[in-house]
Amino acid sequence: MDFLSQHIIAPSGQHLKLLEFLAIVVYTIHLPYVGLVIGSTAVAMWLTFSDHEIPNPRFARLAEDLLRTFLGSRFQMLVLGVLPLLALPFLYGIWFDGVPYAPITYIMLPVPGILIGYVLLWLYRSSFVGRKNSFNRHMGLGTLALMVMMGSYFVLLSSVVRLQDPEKWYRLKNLVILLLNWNVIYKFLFFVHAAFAITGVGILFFLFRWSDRPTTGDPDYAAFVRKFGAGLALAFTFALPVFNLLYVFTSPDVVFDSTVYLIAVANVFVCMLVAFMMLATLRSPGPRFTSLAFVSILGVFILSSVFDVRAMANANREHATLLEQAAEKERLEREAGIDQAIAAASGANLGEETFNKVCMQCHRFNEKLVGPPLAQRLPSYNLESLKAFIANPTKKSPDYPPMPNPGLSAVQIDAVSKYVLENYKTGGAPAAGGAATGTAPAPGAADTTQTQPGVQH
Amino acid sequence: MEHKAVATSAAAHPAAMKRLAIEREVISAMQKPGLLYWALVGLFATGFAVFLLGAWGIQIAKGIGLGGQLNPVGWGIYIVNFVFWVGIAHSGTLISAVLFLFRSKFRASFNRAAEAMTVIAVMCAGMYPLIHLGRVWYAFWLFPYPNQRLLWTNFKSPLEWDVFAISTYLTISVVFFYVGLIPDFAIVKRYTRGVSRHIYSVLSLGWVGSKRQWRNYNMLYALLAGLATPLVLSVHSVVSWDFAMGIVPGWHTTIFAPYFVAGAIFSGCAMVLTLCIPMRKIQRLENVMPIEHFEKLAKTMLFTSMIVGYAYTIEFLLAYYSGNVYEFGIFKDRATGYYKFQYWGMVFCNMIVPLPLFIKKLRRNLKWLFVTSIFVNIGMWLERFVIIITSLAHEYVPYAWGTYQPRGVEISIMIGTFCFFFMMFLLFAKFLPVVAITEKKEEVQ
Amino acid sequence: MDRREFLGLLGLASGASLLAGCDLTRKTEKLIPYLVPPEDGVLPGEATFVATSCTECPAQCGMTARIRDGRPVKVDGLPKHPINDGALCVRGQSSLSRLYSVDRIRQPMVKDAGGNLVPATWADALKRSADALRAGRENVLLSGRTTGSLSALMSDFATRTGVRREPEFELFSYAAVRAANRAIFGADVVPLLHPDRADVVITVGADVVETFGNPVQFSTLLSKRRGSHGRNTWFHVEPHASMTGFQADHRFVVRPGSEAYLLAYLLQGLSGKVGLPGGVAAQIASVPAVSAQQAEEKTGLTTSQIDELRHALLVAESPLLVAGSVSTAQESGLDTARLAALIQSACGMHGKTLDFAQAQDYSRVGTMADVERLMGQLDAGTVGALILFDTDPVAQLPMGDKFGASIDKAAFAIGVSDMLTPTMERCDVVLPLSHTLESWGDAEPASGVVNAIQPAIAPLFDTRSNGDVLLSLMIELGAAAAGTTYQQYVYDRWTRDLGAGAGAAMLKQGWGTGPAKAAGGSAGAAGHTFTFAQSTAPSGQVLVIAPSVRWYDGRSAVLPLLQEVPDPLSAVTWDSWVSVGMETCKAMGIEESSVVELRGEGWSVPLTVRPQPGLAKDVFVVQRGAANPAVGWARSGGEANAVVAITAAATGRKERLSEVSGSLYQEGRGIVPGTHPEHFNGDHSGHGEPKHEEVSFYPLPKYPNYRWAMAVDLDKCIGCNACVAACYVENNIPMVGREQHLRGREMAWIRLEQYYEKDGSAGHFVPTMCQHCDFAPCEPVCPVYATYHNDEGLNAQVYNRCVGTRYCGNNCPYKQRRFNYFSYEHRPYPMNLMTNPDVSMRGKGMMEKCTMCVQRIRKARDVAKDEKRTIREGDLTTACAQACPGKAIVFGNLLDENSEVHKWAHDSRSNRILEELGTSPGVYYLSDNHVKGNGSHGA
Amino acid sequence: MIKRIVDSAVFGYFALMMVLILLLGFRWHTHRKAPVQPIAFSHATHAGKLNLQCLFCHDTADKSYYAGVPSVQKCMSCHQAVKTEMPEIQKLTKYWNDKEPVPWERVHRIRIRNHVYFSHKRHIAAGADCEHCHGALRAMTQVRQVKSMKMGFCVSCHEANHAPTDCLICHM
Repeated sequence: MDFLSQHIIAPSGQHLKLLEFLAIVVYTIHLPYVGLVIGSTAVAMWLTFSDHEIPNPRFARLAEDLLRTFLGSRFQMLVLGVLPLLALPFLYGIWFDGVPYAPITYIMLPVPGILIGYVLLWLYRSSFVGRKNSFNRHMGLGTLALMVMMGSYFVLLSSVVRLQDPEKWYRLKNLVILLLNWNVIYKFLFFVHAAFAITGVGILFFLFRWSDRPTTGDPDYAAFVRKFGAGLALAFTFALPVFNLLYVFTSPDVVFDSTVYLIAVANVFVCMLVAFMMLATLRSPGPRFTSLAFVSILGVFILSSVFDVRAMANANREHATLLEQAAEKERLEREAGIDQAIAAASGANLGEETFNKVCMQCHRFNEKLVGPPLAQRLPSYNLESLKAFIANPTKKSPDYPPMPNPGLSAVQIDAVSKYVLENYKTGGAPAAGGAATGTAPAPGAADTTQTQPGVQH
Repeated sequence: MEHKAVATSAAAHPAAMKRLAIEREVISAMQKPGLLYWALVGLFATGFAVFLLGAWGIQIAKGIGLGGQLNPVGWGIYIVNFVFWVGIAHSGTLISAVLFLFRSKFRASFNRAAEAMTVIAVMCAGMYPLIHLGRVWYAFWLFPYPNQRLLWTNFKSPLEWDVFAISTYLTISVVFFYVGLIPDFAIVKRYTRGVSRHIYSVLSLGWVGSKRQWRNYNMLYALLAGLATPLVLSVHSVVSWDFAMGIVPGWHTTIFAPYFVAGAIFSGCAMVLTLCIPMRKIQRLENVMPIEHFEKLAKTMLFTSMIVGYAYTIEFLLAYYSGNVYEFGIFKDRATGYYKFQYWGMVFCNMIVPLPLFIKKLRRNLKWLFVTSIFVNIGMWLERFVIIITSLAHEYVPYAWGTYQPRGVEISIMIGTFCFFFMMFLLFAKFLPVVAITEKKEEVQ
Repeated sequence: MDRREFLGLLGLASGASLLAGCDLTRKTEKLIPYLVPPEDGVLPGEATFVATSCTECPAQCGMTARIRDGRPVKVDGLPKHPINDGALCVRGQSSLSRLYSVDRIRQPMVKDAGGNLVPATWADALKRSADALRAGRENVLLSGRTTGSLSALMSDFATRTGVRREPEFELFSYAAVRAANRAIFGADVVPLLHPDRADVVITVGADVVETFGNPVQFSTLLSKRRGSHGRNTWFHVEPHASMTGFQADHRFVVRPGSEAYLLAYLLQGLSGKVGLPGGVAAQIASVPAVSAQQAEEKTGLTTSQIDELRHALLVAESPLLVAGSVSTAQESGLDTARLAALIQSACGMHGKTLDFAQAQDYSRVGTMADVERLMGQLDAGTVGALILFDTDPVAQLPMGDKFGASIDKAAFAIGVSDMLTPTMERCDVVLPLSHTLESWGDAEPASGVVNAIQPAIAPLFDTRSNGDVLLSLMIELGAAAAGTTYQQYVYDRWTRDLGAGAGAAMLKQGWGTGPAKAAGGSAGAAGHTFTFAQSTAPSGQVLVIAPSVRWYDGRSAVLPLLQEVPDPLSAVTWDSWVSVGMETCKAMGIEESSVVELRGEGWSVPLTVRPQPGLAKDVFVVQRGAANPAVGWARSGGEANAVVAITAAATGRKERLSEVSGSLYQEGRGIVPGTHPEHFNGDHSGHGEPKHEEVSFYPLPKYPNYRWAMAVDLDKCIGCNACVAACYVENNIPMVGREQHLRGREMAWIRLEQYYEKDGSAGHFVPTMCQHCDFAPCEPVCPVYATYHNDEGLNAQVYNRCVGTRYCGNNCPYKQRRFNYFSYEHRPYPMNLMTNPDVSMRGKGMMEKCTMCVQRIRKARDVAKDEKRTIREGDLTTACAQACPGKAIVFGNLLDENSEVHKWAHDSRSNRILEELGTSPGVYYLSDNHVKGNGSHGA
Repeated sequence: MIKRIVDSAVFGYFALMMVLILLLGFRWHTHRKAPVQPIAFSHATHAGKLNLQCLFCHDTADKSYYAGVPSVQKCMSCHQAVKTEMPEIQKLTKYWNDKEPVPWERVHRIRIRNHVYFSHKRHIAAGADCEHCHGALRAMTQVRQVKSMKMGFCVSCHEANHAPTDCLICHM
């Protein structure tokens, strides 16, 4: 990922917020879809298998509907399944500029796997029709596809989850260490169960509410689908909170603040809503709040992704601040650069500004503040020694605290040293002016510009 | 309905008739438990809760110092009981597994009871290493698991071997016990109604007794028996190494492994007798537990008793012969020192008391057998006490000698385990077929 | 900033640095910074040292206190100090627990109407005392022995306030010895003994390594003539069995009260000597003649023994003979002392092996006669206010209760003390004393040497230093200007006596050389009629009240640490007992822990029996502080009577003694190095090189840089238990108390195993601690690696990894591992301040043991790393080695060829305990020179 | 009837889960949240913006095992003149005038029972970076414990830097 960091300028605070938001959006688009795909494939395979054992037209039909509805078109796969993935590395690449890249490297890893997975899925889907004569190939494809997908997402999710534990990054020497972690495992299990839950709800939503309803005009098939979907959803919605809890339990302490765990609670709450809706659906003769249920189950995904992103941000709070400071610094340096250009051109007063901004906190020319009055000290300095001192201050006299390192850039040090050396004799008249009216062009400025070449040659 | 079916089929053949009789007898032993039974179970249950759990709780809160352990004697009767129970556990596996492989008939009368005893005894034994820990809340450190501390356990330590030996033993004996029960569950199911019927049917794992099932079943059972047999030797050898590996005079000897195994079988047989003789009487199993089988058990006991006796004498000889002042010092102290009563008590119970069993009349006299078995149980407990405590009390440095007496909390916990043991065994006797019905049936020609 | 204030700040900051590193003793949430950082050189978390003086007993050795976080956590001998040269005895080591004792008086107390002491303010207490002192009748001041400025101040007090200063009260007043010295040498002092200069040492009763004179000094000097330096011959003559006796080469047990005969007989042998001072010759002539067989039957010694002694004395180049303690504290005591003095003078020991120039000044100390006189006055009711200044006659005097009654007769009694002793309980006002470590002052251990006393911590309670108490009384009485402090007083005195600017030097060095007293010349004063021939020595059953190495005259028995540390002879810890010889036990049909009733005229005391090998028949020994029978005092010498006739009767009751020894004998095991059967090949020399390693199947341990090891020279070890006490303090070892001792759960990391020969002919004292074996049996059996061997040869114990299986403890052949059966972490205030922050407090259910002071190794490594080098010889030593008065323990890196421990380990006498087990221990023992191979392995 | 039972069961189950998570979250929230200090001292300002070196205030970190909390005097040496108008600084001045030390709340506490010895001096001498263990203090307005400071944390760093991993190095 290093090639990224060359093209990255440190992001500012708002920029980071934006990145977090983008991440959430990506997950919100991507994960539910993947969930549906994986879940439906698995269910379809089970149905097909049972149908193969003891022929059962309903099963076959449902399986077909599932494949048709959920695996959707190549376009869907591309837009919902692949593109968001490619966004991730960029998001995190910027976010984690200048840190050990272990987790982010792993984020890139599964992408090819996932692509292969989609291809396999596509093959699986297209081989559905001819499954009667090539059953094993059909199932084999499905199994392979599922395994590849699951594996890839295990890696992806774990690397994303591991972003929340910066303490361990330098220990992530290989995949095994990455994956052998309770936090990661629970996250993945949570995801899988969520996938089946959304498949369950999805069955209701897409086969009853969505555009072409395959269930219309066949009441007992409809009843079967309703029961099946609701049952599936109910079962897995029940499992969700458990893994949620375990996930929260195993997360590193640094990720927590009030919002994060409230999100986790909200997540459970939404699960509860879904569960009750499914119960209602099971009891009532016809399908009920299918769309509402689907929206809520989406909510589960959204909430969990918000949880992860918040957690990641919490864990790396200081890193973010550092980035902001870096951005700030870059800005300053750019400005400093400009100042210097100006200074070089028209001999403006970088030195004076720096003095007013930094040194005046402790120093005046001829009054005692925290530091000694400059007029009394400076005679013992020449330009070089002063620059050296400012660059690396040491304790000079017992009556004053040691001077902290002001952390100025070389240019600033040079300028400010020249400035004070030239002005302290004149009782700091310009300094007083500077102190009063920041960047008012001081009368002495002209002279300094003339003397400057003199100093150089 | 099944009843009738069985009955009619039985009417056809006399052999089937016999089988049915056996079946009925065992099942009838399981009929609705009376008030007395529940009273007993309740009694033992409370005993377990109060004496074991209560006392242990206090000990954890206050510190292990409530016991009598002191500087030279770090291990009190907790470890004594541990070894004692592991010993008890052994005969279970011996009778069920080894005798099964030897195709010896008489096992069928006892194996169920013995296996149950094994499982329960191992549970009791397993508690003690935890109870005796100074910081039991860190007991999980004894298991090798990957942890953030990047630490591992010390596989050189005999105690670590113990952890594995005991857990393996528990697993195997539980599985063996359960597999043996499957066909019987299927039978019991037929005689029960309502919820319990459901439970039994679930437990029987859909056993229908088809040829295929029987074939697989026998294969599995033989395999398990094969697996369990080496454990009879290995587990107690490992337990004995807890001591033999130490350099404590009185512990550090090579004869410990066989000596302990023999002792284990000895005590195990005794405990089987202690349990089965009353059971036979109370549950009227005279036909399924014929006297001959008890006699055979008695013979085993006699034999092992003599092995143990040999070990006692040879130990002294070795110590004397070695000319090692520490080694002989400890044995002199056992016979004449502070713990001489325990020592001679042990000798009496384990060497003298079983001798009359040479007489056939006594072997066949259940009362006599019962009394003998009780003595042997006590004797074997004393043996462990003598081995562990006296050796530690008189080690190399005379300045550091000390004397140990068990104190309240230890006694109480010991009583607690016995309560637990009897509670579990009572439950077993009522809710599971106490004799392997199917095997009994097989005996019928 | 004034020092007191600075210490205050340190105290305040102590919180800070305690929490800072890793506070293992207290959970806390706050992080308290300094208000003002302390002066340079004081880093939080780094130790500082304050040189001061020990005042636990009158010997007053130089002492240095290690200060961590503003509180002294360890005291040790002041290095290079002319008296004790860096060593400190068991009492000195324990004196820290007096500072932190929970029993200290925390504020002034006054008697209320009901006659019980209740807390009061200083103002109130002082006012009451002042009123009482003004009351008009004659006021009396009775104090313990004082030296230096305090003594001077006390005289000022007496003169300015008109209080009569009684002769000071010490139970061990050396009255007889001093009287003899006054008569023969014209010096009322206890001279410094020089065993290092003597080739023959004869001690008659004087327990020179326990309490007599300055035991630490004696041991230190003695060690110069022990070990590899060759060895002088030491005869010890005593009626009972003392630790000192077992240290001597020849221990002659005489009938009680018969020492005078022996000495007289010896003296006659000397009469032929030429060039005796005239007076002495005359005196010798006046000694009643004692024939050889008279001496024998009186003393009960054999001819050979007496001749051996006599011959040794005759041929000796420079002998040292001294009589004292129990031998002079009896009716014939004065004679004994005088005879001893005569022999000393006759052999010309004065100035050679007896140094009168550097002697302990006891001139102000009175005799028992003075005490009785005072009691008379008190009873007569002539005394107004009685000031009892830091002394405890009621508890110590044989007739204590009578004295107590007399105290009540005084119009008003003012007590000054640090603890509520029986004496204090009878006072009307009790003024609390600060501990020495909280006070300014000085002490004069011997004439010519002055120890500085300076505070190491701000007073824990509302107490004042002894000088300040006197001054505040004077101020209250208007006898001194308000605001005068003892600190100033001491400073001025130093400047006056030791010259200007001496103060600073004193505080830095800890001691200064004052004006030496003139060495008393040989006076050969007027004759003295020896009465020992007439005086009736007690016959039949005899009680000997011996000084205690732990409790001195009983004053230190209040310190829990000195109860926890066992008595070297009997291994008894928390109980009072009477030692009885084996024969006596058989004769009376009593045994260990049976109770006997001791009866004298007018008193009787029941005590539990502890069999003591080597004790003569019908002799019963009680230690001062263990029991205090009303035995009166010896008229002739004026010392509290130590040898009295009694009748002992078995009561048939039994009471278990809390003692930590499993057996008094080796039971044929040859634990004591040099007595092992393997070593009985003619010479009892050991073998420097470890034997088993060549034939070991196991890979030998690899030590890249260090192999920390220890070597103990049993020839130098005097069995005083100082190491044990030092270890307790250094390593925060819990004091578990009597109950746990009875259950055999003492926690000491180092212990002094004592083994006697079955016939009591000899006693061996072996300090043993974890042996840090190369092949430690405890290591492989721990299931969780809580104990393991690190690559510096240390047998490490990781406390918080320990799950408490106790297998390591079982498998340790030396039985050196200690288990925390209960939680001992939390100590009551102020005891918790004594915990050494460098060492963590072990929790419930953990195994612990000697770490060879790993915290000191860590510190040394820290320093070494700063200087980019490895740890050198002399960078560190363990607490036990540092404390040892006999310099018998060395610690260091075995791999370093020129380290002391390497030399000792390869000495010809070097052995290792139970080496035949193949443990290859890291602690080497140099066998005792006078252990003869033959049969000394008991059984 | 059955219906109601089932419903309440379902609700109970989910409610329980929510409560559990709340408790967990709450526990951690209190466990690791940055404590409220008596004076809102900002490391971001001093170490970050002003770029003061750590050792400038924690001056014993390279001399003693104890990093050292700056004395109130040290704070005052600058703040007698700087930013005196700020209320927080006035708090500080008050402490100084009352001659009271500032009762800072501990952030990094090594737990009582773990018997470890940690020397700041040695780690700084070995060139360890303060922020590796204490988190990016330059960015913290309110200090909180970022690293777990568990044994694994120590050991893996020791291994990475070939520092000794003998137990006795830290444990005692």
